[in-house]
Amino acid sequence: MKLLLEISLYFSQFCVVLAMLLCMLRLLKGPTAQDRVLALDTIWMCAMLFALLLGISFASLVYFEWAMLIALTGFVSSVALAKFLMRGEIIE
Amino acid sequence: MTLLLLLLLPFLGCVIAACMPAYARNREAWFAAFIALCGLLLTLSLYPEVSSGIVIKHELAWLPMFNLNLVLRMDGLAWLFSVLIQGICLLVVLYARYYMSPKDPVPRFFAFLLAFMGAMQGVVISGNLIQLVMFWELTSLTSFLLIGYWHHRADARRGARMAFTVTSIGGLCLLAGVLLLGYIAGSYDLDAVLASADVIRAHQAYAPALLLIALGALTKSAQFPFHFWLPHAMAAPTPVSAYLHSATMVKAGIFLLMRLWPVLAGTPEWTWIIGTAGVCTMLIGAYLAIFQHDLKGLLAYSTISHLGLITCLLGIGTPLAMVAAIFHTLNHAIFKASLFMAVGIIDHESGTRDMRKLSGLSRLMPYTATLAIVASAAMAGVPLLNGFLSKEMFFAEALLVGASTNWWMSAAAVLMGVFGVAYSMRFISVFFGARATELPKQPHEPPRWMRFPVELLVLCCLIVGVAPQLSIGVPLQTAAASVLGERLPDYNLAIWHGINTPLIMSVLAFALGILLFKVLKYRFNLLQSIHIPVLYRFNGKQAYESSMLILASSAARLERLFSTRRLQPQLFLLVLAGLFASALMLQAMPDFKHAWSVDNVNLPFAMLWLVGCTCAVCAAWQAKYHRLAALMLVGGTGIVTSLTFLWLSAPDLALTQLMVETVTTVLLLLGLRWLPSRISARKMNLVASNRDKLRRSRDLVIAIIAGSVMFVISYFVLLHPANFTISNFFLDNAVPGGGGTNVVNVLLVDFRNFDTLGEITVLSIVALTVYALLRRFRPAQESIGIPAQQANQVDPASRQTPAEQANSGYLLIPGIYLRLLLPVIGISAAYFFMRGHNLPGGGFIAGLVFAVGMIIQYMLAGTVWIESRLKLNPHRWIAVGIGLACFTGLGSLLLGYPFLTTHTAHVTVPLLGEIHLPSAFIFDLGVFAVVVGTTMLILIALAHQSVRSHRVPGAQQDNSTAASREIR
Amino acid sequence: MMQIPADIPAWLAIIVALLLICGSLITLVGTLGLLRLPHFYQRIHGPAITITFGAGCFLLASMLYFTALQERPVIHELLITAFIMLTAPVTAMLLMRTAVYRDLRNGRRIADMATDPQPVTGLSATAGAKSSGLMEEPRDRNPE
Amino acid sequence: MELTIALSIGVLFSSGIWLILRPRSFQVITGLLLLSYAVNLFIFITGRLSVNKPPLIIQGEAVDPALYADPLPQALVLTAIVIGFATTALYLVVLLGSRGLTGTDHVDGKERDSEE
Amino acid sequence: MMYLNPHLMMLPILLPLLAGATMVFINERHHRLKFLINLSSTAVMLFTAIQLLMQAQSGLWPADMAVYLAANWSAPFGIALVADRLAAVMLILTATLGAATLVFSYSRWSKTGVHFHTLFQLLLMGINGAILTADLFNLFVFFEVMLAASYGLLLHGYNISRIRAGMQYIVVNLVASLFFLIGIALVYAATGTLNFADLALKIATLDNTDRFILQTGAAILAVAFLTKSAMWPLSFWLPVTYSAACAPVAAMLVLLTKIGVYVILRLWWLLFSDHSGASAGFGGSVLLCGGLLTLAFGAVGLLASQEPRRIASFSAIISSGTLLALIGYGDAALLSSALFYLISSTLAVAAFIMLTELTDRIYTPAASVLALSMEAFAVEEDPQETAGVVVPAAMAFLGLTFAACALIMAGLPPLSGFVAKFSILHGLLDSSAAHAPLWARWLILTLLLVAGLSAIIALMRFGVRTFWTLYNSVPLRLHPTEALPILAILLLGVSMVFTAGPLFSLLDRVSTDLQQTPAYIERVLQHQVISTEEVL
Amino acid sequence: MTRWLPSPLLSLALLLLWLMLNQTLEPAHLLLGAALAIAAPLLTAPLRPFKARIRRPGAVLRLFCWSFLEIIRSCFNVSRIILFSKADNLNSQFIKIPLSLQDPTGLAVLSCLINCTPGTVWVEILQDTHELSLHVFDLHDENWWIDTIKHRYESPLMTIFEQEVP
Ligand code: NA
Ligand code: NA
Repeated sequence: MKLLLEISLYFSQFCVVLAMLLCMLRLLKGPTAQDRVLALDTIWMCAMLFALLLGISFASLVYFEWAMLIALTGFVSSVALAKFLMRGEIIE
Repeated sequence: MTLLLLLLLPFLGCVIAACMPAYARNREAWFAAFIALCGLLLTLSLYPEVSSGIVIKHELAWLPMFNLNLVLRMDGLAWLFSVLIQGICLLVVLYARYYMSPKDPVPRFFAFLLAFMGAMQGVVISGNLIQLVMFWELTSLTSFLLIGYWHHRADARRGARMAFTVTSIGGLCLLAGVLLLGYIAGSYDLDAVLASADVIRAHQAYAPALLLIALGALTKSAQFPFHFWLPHAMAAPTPVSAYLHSATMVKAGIFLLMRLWPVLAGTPEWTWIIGTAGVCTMLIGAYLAIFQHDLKGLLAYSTISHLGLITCLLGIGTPLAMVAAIFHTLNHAIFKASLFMAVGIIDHESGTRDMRKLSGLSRLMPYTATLAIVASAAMAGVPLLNGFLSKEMFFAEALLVGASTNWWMSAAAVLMGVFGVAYSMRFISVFFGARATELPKQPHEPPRWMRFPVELLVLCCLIVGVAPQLSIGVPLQTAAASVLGERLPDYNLAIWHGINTPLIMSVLAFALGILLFKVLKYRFNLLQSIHIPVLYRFNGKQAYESSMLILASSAARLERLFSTRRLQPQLFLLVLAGLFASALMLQAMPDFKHAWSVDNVNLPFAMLWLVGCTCAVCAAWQAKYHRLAALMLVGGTGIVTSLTFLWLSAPDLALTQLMVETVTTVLLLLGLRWLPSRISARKMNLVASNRDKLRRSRDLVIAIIAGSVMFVISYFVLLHPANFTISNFFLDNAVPGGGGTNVVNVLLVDFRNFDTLGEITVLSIVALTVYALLRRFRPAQESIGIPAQQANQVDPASRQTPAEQANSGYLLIPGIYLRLLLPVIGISAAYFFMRGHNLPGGGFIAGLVFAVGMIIQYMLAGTVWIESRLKLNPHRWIAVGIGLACFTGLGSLLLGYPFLTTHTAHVTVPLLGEIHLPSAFIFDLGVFAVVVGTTMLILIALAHQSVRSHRVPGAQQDNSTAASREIR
Repeated sequence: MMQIPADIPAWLAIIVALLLICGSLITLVGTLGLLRLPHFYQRIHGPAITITFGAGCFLLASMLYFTALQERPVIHELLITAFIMLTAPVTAMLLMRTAVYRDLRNGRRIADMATDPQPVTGLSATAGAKSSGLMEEPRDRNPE
Repeated sequence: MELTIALSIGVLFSSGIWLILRPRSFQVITGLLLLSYAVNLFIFITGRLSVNKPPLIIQGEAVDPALYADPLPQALVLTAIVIGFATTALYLVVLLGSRGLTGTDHVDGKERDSEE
Repeated sequence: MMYLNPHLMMLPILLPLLAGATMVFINERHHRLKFLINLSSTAVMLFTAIQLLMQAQSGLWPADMAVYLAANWSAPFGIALVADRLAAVMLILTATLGAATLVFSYSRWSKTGVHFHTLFQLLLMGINGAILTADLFNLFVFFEVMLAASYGLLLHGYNISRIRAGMQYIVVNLVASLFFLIGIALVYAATGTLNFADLALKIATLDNTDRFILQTGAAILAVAFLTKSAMWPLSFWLPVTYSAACAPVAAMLVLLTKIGVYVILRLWWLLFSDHSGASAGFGGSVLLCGGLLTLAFGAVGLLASQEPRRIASFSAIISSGTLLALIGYGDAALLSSALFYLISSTLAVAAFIMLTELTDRIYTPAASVLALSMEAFAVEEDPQETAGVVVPAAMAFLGLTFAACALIMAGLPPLSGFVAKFSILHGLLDSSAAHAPLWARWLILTLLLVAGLSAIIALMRFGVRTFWTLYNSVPLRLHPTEALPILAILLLGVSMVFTAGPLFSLLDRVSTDLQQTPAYIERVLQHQVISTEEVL
Repeated sequence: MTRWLPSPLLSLALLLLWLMLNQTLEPAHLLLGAALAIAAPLLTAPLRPFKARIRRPGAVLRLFCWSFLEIIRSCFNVSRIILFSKADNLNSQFIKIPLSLQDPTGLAVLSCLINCTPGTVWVEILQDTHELSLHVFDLHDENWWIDTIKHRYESPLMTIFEQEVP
């Protein structure tokens, strides 16, 4: 059973990192700036998921806060980027 | 003691003189004369001792570790020079009283003159070679000031600069030479050096030392080829010339050669260097003197010539030549001083020194004319005058050297005599002939006391010329004895030695000299000719300026070649230096064979870094034209880095990096608003030049090498197992000593809290600097207007204020979330703060989280609305934070512990149980406050620029253009 | 590399494994959508499943796993859910609006709006008038 | 992991060095950001790599250093991150000021004749 | 002598920090109050530094040095600070120069922007910390404090040239700081410690691999320090920066360069002394050659300099080069001379920079061009005017102080510059046991003399053009607070001549201290923390 | 009461947040959490101009349950489309839905639900007409969407956040 969980964790890690890789490709390709913002935002989300996976892998709660902090403040840079694109400045 | 007084008196006088009122000509003069007189009397008072052969010494401890004490030492030679220095100074001061215009601000003049006298005095009574060099340089400096006294005149400035440049180069050489001499002799003390004469001459460093000292002496004494500065020094007021070029400045070099004569002379090197320089100088000087039109110029070249003569005598190296040299030094001082003063009188009274204009002056100023003629006769070496005697001695010595093979020495001596007679004739010719009519002033006799010094000096010429033994015999002998010691030869200072070869040479010189003058005058129109035959090409003035200019410009070229004012090459060099430093690592390459195995690779981790690295590389590629894309790509690398920290057991780092990522993104976006867009080279149809391509490929190569080096070092370090580190201590003591289980946090707030204190200081400094800078920020012209996005009417928000957008516009709905988020983030910040000591978190992270929460509010509703409702005052946060951290640290002082020692208070509260309150907690609170304060201050200060620039009246007009620049 | 307790109950392992595999596959699909879909307006829907379903699966897995492991209710993962619910909509909303107005400002016709005679926003009439032809992917070369 | 992280540090360093040698101030600031990542990671790895060994002491047990990652480099990196952030902010503002006053975003504050 | 409070050592770091923080609260309107706080803090700093020196001299301290364990953790675990004679001398120099530049800034610069006083105090804090600390990473932190404050101060009085210079200065220093960090990391990787004494102890026993890692780290650290101390070819930021900064700040920047030299001096003598086994003398030849190249570069640059600030810059480069060459030369007997030179040249260049601010008021670019061309073509003016020109007192003062600065900078007698140069030359000739080759001795000697010559030429050219050629029609205004600090510094330069004897014996002790590596190690590592029993 | 506890619901949520963060029910944390939960809304009140009133907790629960199912369903729909549909067959559309809900908080919850449902993204509310502009990933029937939004989401929200149901 341990093995099953390990394999599934490894598979999940692989998938999530692969997802990040795909996002990165979108980040590179663009073509519009909003695409890039979206891609970056998704990379952050994937990173959050990855932290959760790490937590399960190591059976440790230490990784949780990091994921939580992304959930709480990860959107700030995306919103800032979006606002910059929309309004030309982020704090008016 | 007398010696010290003798030395200090002039400097004291200098200070007092400088403080006198600007036009107190009389008071100044009398005061300076008083000082000089005191000096003279002091010197004379030492005569009994000195004449009995005693060397008076006075020693003051200064730098015993370098064998360097101040030694004042008066012997016969020094005494003779002292008398000259003080005596002629007295006369010059007297003369200057009349010479200087009432409009001249004389305090400066007399102060400099006295200082110069002091320096000169210092040179002659120095009993230590280093000390001698010090005074030597001081004479250069003070003479520079004296020559440049009329500094509003270009020629005075140039003369001063030339003199100073040449003599200070010589001074540096002298310093080097003296150091060598001291090195050989083991002491700089003059007596010690003189005592080890044989050792010195035998030493291998003798030749360089001699050369260096000779350079010093020859430059100072204006010897060929360094003679060119002296004529230009004539731009000084005449009293200065009279003083500097008769008895003092130029004689310093002579003095030095005499002083070191026992040590350095007597070798072929000495004869060659000194003798050759002397011969050349005396001939060239005398030759050039003939063709001068300026009276002072003539005297200047004649001075050069006579100095050459003395140098030549010293170069000959026989004891008798030494006596002759001393004697001629004295004689030259006397007649040359009087001649300069006479010329000064002529200049002063007639308004010109140009011999082409002056003639027949003897009828207008007969008395002065007589004096001048007598003095110039002394200069020419007419019998019964002092010049004759020393010249005869010179001829005799020249014969001695040139007796058998080196006949050229005798020939040179005669030739010099010929020229000397010729220029003396030329000099006195101004007194004869028709009365000049077109003079600036009508010449007449000068005031009685202005003439007095000349009279006195001419009288001396006569007395010495007529009764040499009686008048000067003993002092001369004392002086010579102090140099020569036991080698003092027998000599006879008689006027008449019978008809011998020197006399014949003299007669020959006279005859030929007069002939030469006549020929030149009547055949070659000497009196009006502009060009100097043969040597006319050499223009010292232009040569000096040109060489200075070439020196400066070639230095500038060199400097440009070996430096840069641009940043990129500097960074390139810096990286290169780093690479060179890292190259050391290559000596210790471990074998990487086992290291390349694949089981070392964790696939998700590798893929993660594939993302991170690709983002980094693409950011590097995009940063020029696609700043926003680059910024986002860097963000990709950042999140990967943060995740790596998390993965590799550094949760605190991961959290901090994460928050810093967010804040940095916001920061850069705030900045990007003020960076106008770049139009790519392709769009502008620009093609990169080959040079650019070359540079890019060079940079690329360097970057790749640097990266590879970094890779190798990193891998090396990783494969090399760590030995014992101090970290085990931290792990062991974190709980018992630091009271926290999060060792990283305990390190930050306890073990190494001093670092943290410095770190928050850096943060504060940066924030304050940013604030200060942004107060005076002027944005780029293109970005002053409101952004194109806001100017475009398509968006209904363009007609709303930020507050309207947030409270009723498109941000209304997001705003509901974002506003709800503020207390949530606040609670989270508190959470991260509270747990920091035991679990990942702490003041830094909490501060950043809180700041991000605030930033969201600013982004939502704009600065104006937020600040109308909440005054955050980040300055206070910063100051309070630093204060908290400091006072926590100071608290431990009260308990007797070192600064920043942490303590834990254990409080038992009824309901809650035992609560641990470590003082590190308050310290961390300070950190929190500083982080919040700095982050907010930086971001808000940047954000405020938008508000400020919108107030700019011209901004609205710019809308049309702004709209046309709308982004694609 | 991993530190799973050896005595982990089978039911837990199976449920957690299933949730993880499901979540990670959904995550992958979401990002695949982000990469593959042709237009921004479609691409924005891809990550949505990652954020909602992918994250949901992972969080549930985590909750179950730790609750079982620590033998106490571990539910703080709910916080992440709450925060995501609070923040993800903001990102989506603002990004969408950004995209729409950037396209409108650039006079670009939005293909999806073509069937709709009314412009999306009240003020986009000008944009609609200008619009003609097919929507093309703008080359976003110079976004700042 | 060692190989990966070492390679990554190399790549980040390369990118950063390339960027700081560029003439545009924004390129330089990007380069500085990348360089800080590289350097922070480098400091971090001097404590060598360890997975799931965060330096959080488990109380009540004897401290076995082998169970914990080296905390000192972590503390150093934390300081370095914060200082790096501060200096980035400062440089950004100077960059903006330079762009405003000199009218160019060239790092020298003036365009060169043949420039990229 | 009274027993001194052991916490006195913290005062030079804490006091400026607190003063700086306090002044953040005070509005810029109360400029005079801020100035007073700043000045009193600096004065107390000076007093403390003197006290520290007297303590070190008194023999009350074991091994004549005081060790302070911040946060009460013993070395090498906590951060140790060490005050010995060298540190005390540097602290005195810092406080003196700080006080002088502060007073100088009173009439103009401290009022022009915001937070000048805070940044100034924090700059002093950074310098003092860098001087006192005995921990490598703490040194980095204090360097950053110092540099961050210097960035702020350099940009004080925001104008185009300052911002250009700031770009250069900041980027170069940021990159150098990154090298600093890499170096620290490597040193830690090799030795597992950061404390100077512990490093010196471990270095002798390192195995070969660790030794190479350590030496690489040290070399990379050296790149950072040498950038800060302006060794050629890492020194090009210096003229640009010195030319742009406002005078009081530029004067402090001169000191900053010397802090780089100080760190090299201390670390090099500690880590690579004869006690460090196979690493002994590591990198000495690089320092020597670099120093010589710097010296030559400085001399050339000085000859090429027309503007006063560039003259000051290249003088500073020359003095850095001299010091680096002397450190690399490796003769301990020369250290006292080097330190004397350091003090003398720092003071003189700083005074000269302040002076340039005043001469700028009489020195107009147009007039200087005219003077230049007149010189170049040896134009003959009609020299009929034979009366002198009255020099106003202010001008006379400037001329006099300029002359004094020039004498010290060029190493001409009778001021301290000559004593310094003489002692170096003497030491070079005298040095017998030096590791360095013979050519180095003669090359340093020659280059020193050549550098002196180029200083003479450049300074004379500048002086003549400034004081003898041009007059402003408006009378020159000279604020007493501008004149006094310059005068005070120069009087120090004068008094250094008279007190050269005692000063050299002090500096000899300093150089002896530097060679006592085992004593240093023992003193630092054996220093006990304060235990609870002791306090109770 | 209102002075010290202006928004009790928020305070309660914050207390809950605190306890969940710390994963504890210790009295010390309860006390500290309560203090923070009271302080935070007070301190941030100036920046939160809108106050929400929730009237029908039962309706809230129902709404969320329904949305949850809708989210799951949409999730699989979107996945299926991404994986198996050709992009050309997609009918991505902007649609407009007239809204009667006025309360900002209600609208916010609506936007949350819509955005959390894969396949739909909220664009904005057109101010002139108070219409919701919505982007649908794969539109089959516009009216179905209008109907669903109006009835399934809007009306429960109006009962929760607004006084009278139209
Ligand atoms: Na922490
Ligand atoms: Na959605």
